[in-house]
Amino acid sequence: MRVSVQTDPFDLGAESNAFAAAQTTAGAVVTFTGLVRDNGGTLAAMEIEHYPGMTERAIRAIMDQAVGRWSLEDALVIHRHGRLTAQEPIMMVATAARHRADAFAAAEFLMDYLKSRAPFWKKEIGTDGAEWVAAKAEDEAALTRW
Amino acid sequence: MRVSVQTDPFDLGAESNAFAAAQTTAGAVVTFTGLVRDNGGTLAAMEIEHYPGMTERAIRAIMDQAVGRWSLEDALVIHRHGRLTAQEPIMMVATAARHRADAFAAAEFLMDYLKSRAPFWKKEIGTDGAEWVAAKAEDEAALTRW
Amino acid sequence: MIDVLYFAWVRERIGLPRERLETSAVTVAALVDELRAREERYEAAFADLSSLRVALDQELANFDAPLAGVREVAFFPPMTGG
Amino acid sequence: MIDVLYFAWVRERIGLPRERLETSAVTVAALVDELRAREERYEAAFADLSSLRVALDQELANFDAPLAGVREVAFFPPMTGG
Repeated sequence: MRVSVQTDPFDLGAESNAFAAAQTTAGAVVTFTGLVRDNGGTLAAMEIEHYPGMTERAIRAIMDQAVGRWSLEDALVIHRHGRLTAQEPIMMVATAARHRADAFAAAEFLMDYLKSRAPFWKKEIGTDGAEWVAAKAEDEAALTRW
Repeated sequence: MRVSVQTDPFDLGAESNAFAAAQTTAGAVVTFTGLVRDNGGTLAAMEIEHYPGMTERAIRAIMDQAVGRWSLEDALVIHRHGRLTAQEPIMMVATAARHRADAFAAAEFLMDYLKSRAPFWKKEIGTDGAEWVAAKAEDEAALTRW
Repeated sequence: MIDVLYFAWVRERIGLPRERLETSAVTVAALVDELRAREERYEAAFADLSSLRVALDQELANFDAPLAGVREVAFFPPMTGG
Repeated sequence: MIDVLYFAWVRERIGLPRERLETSAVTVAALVDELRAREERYEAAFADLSSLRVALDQELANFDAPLAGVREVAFFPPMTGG
């Protein structure tokens, strides 16, 4: 189970292939990739700040929870920080399980927790000013289903 | 929205990258990949039969349903037939949406329907004989949640 | 004339992937009865309808569906794709 | 002595990413009260505690948590990762 918190871009395809190729007992691989979304063409860049000491341990704690709840063969989290531009991949999650229900549920769980419990903060740099992205009530609410 | 029913292997990484790169308005990309699972090392090969005239139209009908139910920017289904060996990718689904909940739900829906409503049949060629894979009651039951 | 297709173990039991038939059956169920009456291998393939599915002109259908206007009937076990 | 870290708009409002403080506060809430009393920029950052989160030694905590033994306190808005 690999966690990478990095400024460099990652190659979704290469990561997906390496993750799938490493599996020997899994029948199902799910990936989620978050892309920088440009709402209406006004985004110049997105800046992602994080809490270096805490980030990786918070992500590992979330992964440990997922492993405890579902029958997983493997999991991967890559999350970038720093400056990104529109449509760049921000982060990805991959899960591998014998059966698809576990792989899907664990990937959704990881995403819901990464959204609201891993110490990252997004700032949208627009053509007319910068603004911190506000946490959404629905993201906090999403945690209650687990 | 692309559907490909093919005997050739596909490159999960290349397909994932091309799918993600084609998105201009999506913030979330989900992929599911099914791998040939070898239960206990007795699998020599898996043979997948399909119904050539019906397969692609059945998959397109399932995709149309997904597009009607969720806010999707794009979707992709690749499904192989013919002879495969252990841990080879059988098929993949990709979905792109503005928000992750739509991308996840549509990918799970596509998988549930592909499992039980697209005309493919799997035969496991074991070291001691061949057997058609039986449909699981839980796969049929999975459809009732949608 | 109607094309009848068989897949997976239905194909294996009957011993051929497709055939062209003359039939006066008005429903799928009636066609199944005609087939079962032909030979033992058909009887073996159609012994348990609950383990079979049918498609009419490449759309899933029920066994009580009418055959009027249908050109292609396919019989197969429940699908196991994905 | 305790390390106090600020992230995102909390950092921007206070104008620095971290500082080292002498405090006699026994809870996070008491530390926040000390900080708010210092200067207007702290008052601005801590005006609405419901829009803030706190971590003690890199684990999420509550504002009524004790500070005994804690070496690092971090204040930040709700996370927006993923």
